[in-house]
Amino acid sequence: MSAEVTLATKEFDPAELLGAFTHGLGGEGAVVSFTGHARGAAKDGAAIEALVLESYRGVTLASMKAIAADAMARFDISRCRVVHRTGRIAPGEAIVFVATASAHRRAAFEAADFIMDRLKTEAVFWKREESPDRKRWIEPTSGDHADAQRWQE
Amino acid sequence: MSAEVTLATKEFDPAELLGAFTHGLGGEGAVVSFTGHARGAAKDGAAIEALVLESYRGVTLASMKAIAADAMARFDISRCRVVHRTGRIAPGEAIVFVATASAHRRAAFEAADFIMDRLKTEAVFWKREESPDRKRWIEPTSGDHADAQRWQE
Amino acid sequence: MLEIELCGRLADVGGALAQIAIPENGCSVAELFGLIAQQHPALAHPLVSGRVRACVNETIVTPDARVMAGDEVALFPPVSGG
Amino acid sequence: MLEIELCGRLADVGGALAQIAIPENGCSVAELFGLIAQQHPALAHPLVSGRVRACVNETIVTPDARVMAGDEVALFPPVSGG
Repeated sequence: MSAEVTLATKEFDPAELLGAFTHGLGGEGAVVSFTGHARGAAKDGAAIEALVLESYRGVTLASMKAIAADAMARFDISRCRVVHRTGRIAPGEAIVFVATASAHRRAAFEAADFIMDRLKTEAVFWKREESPDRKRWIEPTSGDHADAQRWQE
Repeated sequence: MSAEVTLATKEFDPAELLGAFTHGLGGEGAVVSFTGHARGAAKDGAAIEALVLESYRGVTLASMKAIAADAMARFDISRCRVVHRTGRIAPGEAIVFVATASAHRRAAFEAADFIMDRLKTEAVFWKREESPDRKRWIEPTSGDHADAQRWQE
Repeated sequence: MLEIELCGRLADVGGALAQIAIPENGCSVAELFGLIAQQHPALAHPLVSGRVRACVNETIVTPDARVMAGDEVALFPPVSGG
Repeated sequence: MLEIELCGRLADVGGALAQIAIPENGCSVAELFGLIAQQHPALAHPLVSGRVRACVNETIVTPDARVMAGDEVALFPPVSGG
């Protein structure tokens, strides 16, 4: 039973992370990964030069660890890996990587889904899209809140 | 919009597949992967020497392609990748890899989940666990059928 | 004679291939199942389970489909990938 | 004086740091919000939205928590990772 959580200040490679995660398995049958990539265009189609994520001291990492621990407690998973970028992220680069491992696939799927929903609404980041002529703060959408709400029973 | 589907006769590396899939993205924000690994022990705890998957001529690959095409039609995903082993698989080796990409994460999660449920119950494979003193055929469990049933509306 | 491939666990019961005598002008898959059960009694039990499907020339077919000498016929017990 | 870090979009309104005069024996977070609104009127609007949380010494706290000079205080607008 282990959760490994990292706040990354530089670009990371999701394939490498999946490789390392898989390498560390102890016989689990199911591995799910999610990677979120920075988009090159805003919802209105305007080009985005960079996504900038701000974090706050130890609180951001602690919020990520709390979410991972919740997932470990709630789902029948044996391992999870969470990596989240902070700072300036170019379009196409990975923002977040989540991997989960379990004996049977349902738990791995649900745990990864849960972790992402929680990261979207509760992880301590503030993000903005920057283009040459504007910057725009991004908050969780009503869809993100509805997704997170699914896990409340 | 593309689905790439492969029946693999040799060991493959899920991390490498995720890397190639990610490399081919065209700005999608969300990537989900699933990897199923062969287990080293049967449900009753007995050691398994190998999982053996039989396939049948072109029908197996056609069944995988039909499932991938259904997922492309049903969910708002732009790409998917499905790789499935056939033949003799040692414990720990990957049996199946599925990756999906979409603008928003819900579609990628659901499509990967759907593809796995369908592969479990509809892909044309017959599998058996082999140990020195016995071989045991594995059919979809009632849980697998219930999972697949979730997608019938 | 029709040569039928037995897939998965069916091969444990009947060998990898079964030779079945069928009418010269062919028969339906349902009739074929009856002939197999007669000529290879060990296969009767799985065939009456209703869970075995026939594949003819690389297409899974319904019981009313017809088979002829020269067709590539296989019997599929329940499948499971992943 | 208490130095308060303004996170995310709040820094657009009030700069990265706000200096707030507070009572010598400290005050509650709710009272602090009132003092900030008085002393930095540009921050009044986001603070009354009910969506800003206070973080004191690296812990997110409720409005009845107390703050003192020397505490590390930050204001968090709605967060969003991923």
